[in-house]
Amino acid sequence: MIELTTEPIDYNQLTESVRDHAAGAVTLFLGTVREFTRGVQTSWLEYEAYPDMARASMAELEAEACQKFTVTKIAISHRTGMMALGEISVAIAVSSPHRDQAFEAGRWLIDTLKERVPIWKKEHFADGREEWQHPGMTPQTNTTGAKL
Amino acid sequence: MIELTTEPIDYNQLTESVRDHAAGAVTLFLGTVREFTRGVQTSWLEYEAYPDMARASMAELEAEACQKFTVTKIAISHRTGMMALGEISVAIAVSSPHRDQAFEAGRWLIDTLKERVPIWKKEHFADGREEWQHPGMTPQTNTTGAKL
Amino acid sequence: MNLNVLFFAAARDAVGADAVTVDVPEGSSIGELQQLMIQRTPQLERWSQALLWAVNNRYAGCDQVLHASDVIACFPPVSGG
Amino acid sequence: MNLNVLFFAAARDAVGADAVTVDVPEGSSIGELQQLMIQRTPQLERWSQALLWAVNNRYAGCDQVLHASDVIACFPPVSGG
Repeated sequence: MIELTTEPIDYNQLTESVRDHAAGAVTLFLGTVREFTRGVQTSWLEYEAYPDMARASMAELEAEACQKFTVTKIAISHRTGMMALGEISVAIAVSSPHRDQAFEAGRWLIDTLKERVPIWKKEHFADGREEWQHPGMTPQTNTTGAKL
Repeated sequence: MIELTTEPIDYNQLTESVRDHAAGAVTLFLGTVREFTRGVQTSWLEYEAYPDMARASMAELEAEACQKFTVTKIAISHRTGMMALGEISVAIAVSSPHRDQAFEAGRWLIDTLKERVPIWKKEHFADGREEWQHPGMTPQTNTTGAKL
Repeated sequence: MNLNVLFFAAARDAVGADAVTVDVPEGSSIGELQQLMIQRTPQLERWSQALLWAVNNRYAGCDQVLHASDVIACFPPVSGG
Repeated sequence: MNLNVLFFAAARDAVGADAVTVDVPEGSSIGELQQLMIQRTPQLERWSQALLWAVNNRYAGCDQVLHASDVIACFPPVSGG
């Protein structure tokens, strides 16, 4: 199950959707809005997606994980829009006959989602600054590119 | 939070109990009753605990995980009694600033719980047999010890 | 041929539009389109090493040849999750 | 001294009781208690290599010396989770 939504993520429903008599293990991962990153205080986050490609890309991740790992069911939901501290931006549920594969697949899915799925996070800091997050581009670079 | 219960586990409440503004990641692990193990069909499971020691032992795991890993909050619930296929026998929720530690701590907690916490599982098979599960003692040994 | 190019996140902010239409010669590649876009929008220069391109919802390399019907998107490194 | 010993899971099935009281000399160890229990309940012999012991809610080794007030438990390898 793949979902891209502007509503709060119902991780309970997501988890229920992967439960299965064939599975002895379920893992759920939640990404939540953290208040402090390297000592800098965040007020809220904004996530933007390229919706069509994000959905296609998440569906590819699901298919690829089913090839790489022994999993029973997978469900992925990513939220976009503004999120307050503590809110859930992403949820990934995996069921598997055995726990090793449920953990490995869950870990691989969130790692690979963060590398591939076209979604971007903008930090709104407590000091009023706002900044798109772009892995591999240092905050230094981000700041000097102020015309952006 | 440590819980040993005969009631169905409310993993939603468990997960909510570890959510925190300091955390960017939450992992939840559920152990569920699987229908087939090495081709043998299970009808239902029975879990028995040594309750006082099981609670003390789970509290020790929680404390030890807080030393070994960078975690924000931990919650562990284990159910005892009879469980039908698909039901949840154990749930472990961990929050952490970063996902790496949330996954590592969750994995360590379930692995170590299975090694240390005095709880035993009895399989009730579809063919009518029943059998205590004891890691390290082969099913062969279990079966020949029929006077037990 | 006319191509419609979608922009996201900081790349959209740089271009100042969600999408632009550009006229490129038949048989142009992503690499050539990127050069053209940077000429038109010098603020994109800063992203030149990092800009990602997608064609029809899949990542595309510099030498992918474009067609008029392609859905093309341009964006900075992703940071979802 | 009299010790009360709790049994769980297959060990309880072997002994046929949740708990038994045994009379052991002062200063007896877990190892000595186990020998005595196996004499009384030969079905426990089968578990002799695998039996686990706990004293006051913590795992105890063979040479741990016992006191009359100790809460003692005996059980097979655990299989929760």
